Amino acid sequence: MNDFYPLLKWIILPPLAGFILNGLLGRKFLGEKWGGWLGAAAILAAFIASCLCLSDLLSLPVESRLLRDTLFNWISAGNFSIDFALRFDPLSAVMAMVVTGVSFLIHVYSIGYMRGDKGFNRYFAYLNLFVSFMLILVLADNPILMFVGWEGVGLCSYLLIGFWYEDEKNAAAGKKAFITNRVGDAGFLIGLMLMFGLLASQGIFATDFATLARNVNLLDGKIVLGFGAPTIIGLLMFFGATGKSAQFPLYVWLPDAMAGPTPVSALIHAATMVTAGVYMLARMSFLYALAPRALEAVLVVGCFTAFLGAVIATLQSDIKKVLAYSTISQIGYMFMAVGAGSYAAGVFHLTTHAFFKALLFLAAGSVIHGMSGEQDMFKMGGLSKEMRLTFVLTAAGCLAISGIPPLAGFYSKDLVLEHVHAHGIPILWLTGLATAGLTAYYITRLLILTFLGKKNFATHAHESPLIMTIPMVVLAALALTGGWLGSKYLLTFLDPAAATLSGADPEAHRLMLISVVTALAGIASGFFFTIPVLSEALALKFRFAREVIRNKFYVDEIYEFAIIRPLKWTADSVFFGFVDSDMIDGLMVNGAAKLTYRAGLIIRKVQTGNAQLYALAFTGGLILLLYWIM
Amino acid sequence: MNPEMAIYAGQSLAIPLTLVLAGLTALFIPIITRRDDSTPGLVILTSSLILLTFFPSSGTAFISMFSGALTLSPFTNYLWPFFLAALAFTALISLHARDGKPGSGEYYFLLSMAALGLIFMVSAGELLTIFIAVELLSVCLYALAAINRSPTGAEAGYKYFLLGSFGTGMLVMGFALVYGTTGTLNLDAIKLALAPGLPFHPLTSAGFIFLIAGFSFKVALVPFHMWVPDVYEGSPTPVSAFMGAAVKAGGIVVLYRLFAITAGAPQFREIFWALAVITMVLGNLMALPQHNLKRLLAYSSVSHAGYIVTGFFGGSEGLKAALFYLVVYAAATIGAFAVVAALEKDERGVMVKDLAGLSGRHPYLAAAMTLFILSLAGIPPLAGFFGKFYVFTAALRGGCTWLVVIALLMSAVSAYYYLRVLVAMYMEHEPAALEAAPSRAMGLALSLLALIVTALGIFSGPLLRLAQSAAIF
Amino acid sequence: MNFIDANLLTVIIMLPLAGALALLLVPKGKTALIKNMAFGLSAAVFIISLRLYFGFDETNAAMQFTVDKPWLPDWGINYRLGVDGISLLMLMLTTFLTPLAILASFDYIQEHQKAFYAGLLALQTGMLGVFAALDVFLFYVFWEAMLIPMYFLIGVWGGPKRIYAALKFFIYTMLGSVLMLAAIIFICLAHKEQFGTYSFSLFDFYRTAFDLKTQLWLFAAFALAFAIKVPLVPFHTWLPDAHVEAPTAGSVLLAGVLLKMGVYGYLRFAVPMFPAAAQSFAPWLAGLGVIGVIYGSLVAWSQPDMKKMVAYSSVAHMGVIVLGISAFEPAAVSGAVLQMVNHGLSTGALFLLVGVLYERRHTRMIEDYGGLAKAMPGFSAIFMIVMLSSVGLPGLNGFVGEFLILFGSFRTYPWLAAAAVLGVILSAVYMLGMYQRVVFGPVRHEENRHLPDLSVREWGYLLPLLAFIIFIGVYPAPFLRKTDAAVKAYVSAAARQQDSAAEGQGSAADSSLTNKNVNPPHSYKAGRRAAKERR
Amino acid sequence: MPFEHLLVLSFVLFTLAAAGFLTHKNIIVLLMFAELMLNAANIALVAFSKFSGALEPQVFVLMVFAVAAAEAGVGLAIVILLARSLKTLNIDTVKNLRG
Repeated sequence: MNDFYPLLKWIILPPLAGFILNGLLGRKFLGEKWGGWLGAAAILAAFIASCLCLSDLLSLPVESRLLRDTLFNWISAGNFSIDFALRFDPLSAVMAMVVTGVSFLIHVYSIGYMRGDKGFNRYFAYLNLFVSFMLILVLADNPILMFVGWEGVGLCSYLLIGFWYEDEKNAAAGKKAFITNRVGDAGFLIGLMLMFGLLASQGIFATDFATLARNVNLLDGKIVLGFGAPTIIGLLMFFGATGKSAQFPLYVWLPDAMAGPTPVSALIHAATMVTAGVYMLARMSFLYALAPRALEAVLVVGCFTAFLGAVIATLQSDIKKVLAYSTISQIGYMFMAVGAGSYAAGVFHLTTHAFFKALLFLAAGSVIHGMSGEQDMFKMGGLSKEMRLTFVLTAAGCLAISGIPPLAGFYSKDLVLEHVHAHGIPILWLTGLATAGLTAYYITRLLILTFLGKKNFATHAHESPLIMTIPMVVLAALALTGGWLGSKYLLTFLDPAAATLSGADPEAHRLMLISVVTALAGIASGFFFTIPVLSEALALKFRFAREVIRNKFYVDEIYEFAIIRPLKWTADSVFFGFVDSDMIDGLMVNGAAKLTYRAGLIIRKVQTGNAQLYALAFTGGLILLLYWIM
Repeated sequence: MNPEMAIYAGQSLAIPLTLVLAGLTALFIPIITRRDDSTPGLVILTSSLILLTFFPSSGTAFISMFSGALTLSPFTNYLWPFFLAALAFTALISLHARDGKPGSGEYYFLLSMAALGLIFMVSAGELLTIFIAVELLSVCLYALAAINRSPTGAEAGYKYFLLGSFGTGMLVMGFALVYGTTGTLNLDAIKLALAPGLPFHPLTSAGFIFLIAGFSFKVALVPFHMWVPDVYEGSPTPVSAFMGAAVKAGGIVVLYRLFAITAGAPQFREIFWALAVITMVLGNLMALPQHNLKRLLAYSSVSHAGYIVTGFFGGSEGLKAALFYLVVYAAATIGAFAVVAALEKDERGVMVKDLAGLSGRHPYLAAAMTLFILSLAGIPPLAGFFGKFYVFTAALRGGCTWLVVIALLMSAVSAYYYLRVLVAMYMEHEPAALEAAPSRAMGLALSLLALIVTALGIFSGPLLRLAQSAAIF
Repeated sequence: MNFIDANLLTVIIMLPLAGALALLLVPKGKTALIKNMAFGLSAAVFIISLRLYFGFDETNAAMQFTVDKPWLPDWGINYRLGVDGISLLMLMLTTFLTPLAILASFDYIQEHQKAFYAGLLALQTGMLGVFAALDVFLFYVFWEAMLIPMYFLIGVWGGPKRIYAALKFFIYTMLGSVLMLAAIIFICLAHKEQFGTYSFSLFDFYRTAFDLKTQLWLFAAFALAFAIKVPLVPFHTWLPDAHVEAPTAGSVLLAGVLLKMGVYGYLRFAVPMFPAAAQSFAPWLAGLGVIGVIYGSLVAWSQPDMKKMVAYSSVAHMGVIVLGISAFEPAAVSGAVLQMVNHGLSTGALFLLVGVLYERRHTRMIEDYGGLAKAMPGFSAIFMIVMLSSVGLPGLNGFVGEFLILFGSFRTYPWLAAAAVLGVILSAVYMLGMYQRVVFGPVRHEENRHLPDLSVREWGYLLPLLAFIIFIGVYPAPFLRKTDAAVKAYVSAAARQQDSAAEGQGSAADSSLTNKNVNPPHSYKAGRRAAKERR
Repeated sequence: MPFEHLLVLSFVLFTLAAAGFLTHKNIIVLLMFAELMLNAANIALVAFSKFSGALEPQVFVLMVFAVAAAEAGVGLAIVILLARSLKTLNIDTVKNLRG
């Protein structure tokens, strides 16, 4: 353990500097030539810094692997004292490595992908900013600082989704992402408030994770709204995670988020940001240990989302949308792992997923780049000849995600399913398995529609330049080997105690076999159902189901009509139209004013100008006074 | 009587006599010189200014003269200069205004006689003196209201006269009843005669009611106020200013003495309470929809009478506050009427909307009017606010919480009609309907009044101390 | 310098007024001189006020830089001035915003320039006076007097409905404050009864004891005046009208400073004077605040006019702040004070930005814009940051305040704080929606295609705001430290509970605000205990 | 005649005069009713004088006479002015100033 480890901040600072340089000076001084490389170099520096930190961390004994650094006291008022403090333990080390590593590759890729874009420097500024926020999220030593990163990555996601802001749709997608995330954040914040409030009532005011973990059992036995306090806090924070990690019911923003540049989708909406929810749950595992019912909910929601995402992915025609729903589904797996109690498995899958999904997205980007912006798979086909390298890399990614051994996806997914099975609810395990099959199916479908079969377009597609393909190759290598490496080193590093669990299940091998078979079946059906005649016949036969799935079960529409429209209507007609304009302003404020004025108008009528009447009033007043006095 | 006192008494008596002389001079100069110029006005102005220098800085003596008919006291030492100043300002405005008809000696004569009436009224020790003073004042004002011989002036004059004589009848009846049941005309003796704690004789009560009604008429408390808007509107504007500022003050003083005499009886307190409330409420409400500026100011003066009566409930603090209030209120009222006089084309005065764009054409006139209006509205740091503050503080001390709350609420309501004047001057840009060429006299009067209204706000201490020394009975 | 240091507060407060009078002497035609003079003066005031800021001893809870000179000695009315941490920040906010507002008016105001700048400076005196007055009467005088320049600013230089808005603003505020005047007088008289002397000193007011019923009435009178100023729903309808009609500088100062006076009133007057009543009213205040958050946000969402939207967003933000101050929890109150500054900065900046657009296109309708990012990238970037600050994004100033308020008040009012979180989320809905429609998307109106980006002058008044928006977000500690002692004093004053009412004059005299020894912070438990006792 | 009777006479006369003032329409007549009110009050004064034997009320009465005369003089002048400019003495028609 090291509480004063100054190197830590050098993980965050380079990307931040990159952001400032690119943001302020970019257009005028750096231009395209330097801006991209500067951005990439910043991330590389961060990556190197995290490697150095990691090596220092590894040199520590297993029980006390923790590096901390407090930069300054951030907020201090009353009982609150929140430090800008960083923490580097195995969990954040893994995350930092993944984030900086994958980010670096994607930055390099972006130099090629974004070439010639008017907002080139802005793009890299945003991307650097994103990485620094992501690193703050990952390295934060207290939930509040984590929240800074949490919201910050949301902001960058908003900015990058709406990067091509001239299209209203892109800007709208960015807004949707931000607001949906904010809904989740409300849960996160309330959860934190509840936790801090309850702890403060026990005299615990510090907010760092270590203190929280040490004192979390003080919450045990506290009842809030009929639930145990840890359970309800856990649920609230998980609600926050569903927003950031695109889980049911807040997943709706992610498909729309594909409006951003494809490398952004790869980095933010596949590899890093969306997995923040998983990371957060892992970080708060000490809390969830006290809240089995909350974990149950995590498991169920993850399982449901995984299945739902996979089902919707099967019928999407936009190549990025398929990957988006696939991401939703895969993150569902991670939550299943977490829900089953194995944070290590969740983070393991997070890691492998980062590799292969980033690879798939970059490959998709390569295709889109090669097709000059086309995203509809039905307008592709036969690309394998023209984009050979991309095809090979995509195929590797597809196999990895399908769970074919010995690729990365196989190891992690299988571990997840194993834990779910061990958790003991068969239906969940079966759903997970079915999802695996579906995954293999839709990814094969993607591969076939894009690269194999008939060429459905007139123009010529071209292979991407080296600067784009090299990162993909690196990622592919990771996707191929990451699983094996991970299962060998990562799991023990993350969770030394639970390392033995893997393979302990006597049924492990059987389960493994089942899932491999399922994956193969999925791939086979992918080939089978993409035969044009067959797919058309099926489409006719299950028209209704097909429509429902194609339209994503109308969830967006349901939200629109059940929540947004009524809320807007309430705001427009009830609150503003009626309450504000008519009741408060019209009736109460101006009404009172008008009433007073009217009263004046009426009373002045008494003043008729007839002096005799005045005398009468005089007499009347006199008589009244006399009557009063007598 | 020691020599010092004698000198003091002599000096004091010289004041009314000089005023009479000045009035007569003003009356006769045009007849003698047969010239139609501003000499009479200047005579009144200079003589009142000279008289203003007569007053010792602290007149603490109580001198009863003519077997109690007149009383000199710190009280009169405060109010006499006040009336003289009001007279001076009115004369100054009249010098400008076409109503003043520079040559009309009788106008200035009547004005100075009205002031004389006021001077006697506040120093009266007896009911009889009060009666004579009131009549001197009233008869002069009847004539002043109609002095332009215009139809509106005639209507205003006849209304004032008719209702005034109706009120006089009431007053005399009141005097008769009070005298008959207490056996004396001397105010102090009357107070002594009314044994504290014992209920009044019904006829005594009735007599006081008649008196209260009669002086409420002069002060314009609702429902005895109804002549006020018509008369203020129809009279020559400087006369309206004088009525609003000085005449009201005289009435208030007498009303306060009645209040002080009857204070032993709770019903009388209730009566004053009720009069104050309905005056404030109705006066302000009726002012809201007014379009004629003079009429608006008339209603405003009605409501201000209500505020001052509120101060009665504060004992000697209240009197002090009321005395302070009278001065700041008078300054603002004369000022506001002076602006009307500077702008008006006929004696019906100026419509509020005619002021549109005044700030552009006559920024100083508009600025002065702003100060007067804001002072009347009681916005700090102008004097009007401090007047209200002292009065309401005194009333609260007297335990009249609700009265003060109502008064404060109504003064917030009054902001509406006062602000409308500012709206017209500064925020509406209709083409000019009124062109004014304020004379030097008017300019002087306005700047002095504006200075008073501002200075008495921030530095209200000295005048307040004067009022304090005066508020002894 | 010696003179300035010796009379620092007086100089700061009165210099603008003197400047306003001096401006009136400048010949009408010399507009450049008038502008420069006004800006120079207000900048000088800001620079002088820095001496205040840096000379302030933050470890000391007592009033500093105090002035106490008799004014109307008969009534115990003195010219008493002084600052503690809370008023220090408010004063700095005022002196900081005024030069920016003046700078923003250089092109906007074309008519009666002399009067305009004189009015702004006079307004500044009023605002500064309100924050520095330690004599309740003096406070009231400033409080009301400030209405006059603001009334003219709205009424003369405002939009089409300016007269209605100005009248409404004036009369609404005055209606609220006259009752406060009644209460002030009442307290002074009670003080005389208890101690034998007239005094309008704030500390003497603290000392004056009342039974609970009287306290409730008096508190209500104060609370109404401040609630109108804040404004709390349902007393808020003057605000949108005033904001929409006011010229940019007027809106900036109205939102930036005037609204704070309401909250400041609670902090300085209503609550410490009547702690027991405040304790029983607090849940209602907090409730109204939270209603304001949600209601204001929803109504803001349906506004087609940018200024009106920002006005309603102010209702929402001020609601959060009121929740903070009525929680009587140090963190929440600190957050509220900081949030007052934040709101002044971010909403001030928003109004300035709307003004930038208005000067170019003479419309404030969201519909009339769109796709501005292309033509005005600098504007869009600043707008983005300001908007995010208003939304409460971590890393920017808005978050720190909101966070402290929400987390702090959660200990006292869990449900209300949770509900306020929802309101905070709604702020993203309307702000982002507005931003998207104005800045993003295709250029919908041809005339917007070639709008010029920010000029040097516009950068000049936006960048300082931006700098503080970011600085406070990243490192709020210096500001929080300034307020710490004052906030603790406030919380312990509020915690005096019925002691003062029950024990009478003697013990109440050791009001912590007058003493340097501050009681230990009001803890969560104590709040709970108090709540229980109330039941 | 006992003192009370005089007083009652005074009150009755006063009331009648006031009633007349309030009901008649001609301004001259109103003026006369106003004078009648004064005289009714005078009777009361005289009655009290008789009751107490003091002379002050009688002085008062004399003063009232004088004042009434002055008042009537000014009043009639105004009424003549009114009659000249408005050509009417009906009180119901003279109401240009109102509201």
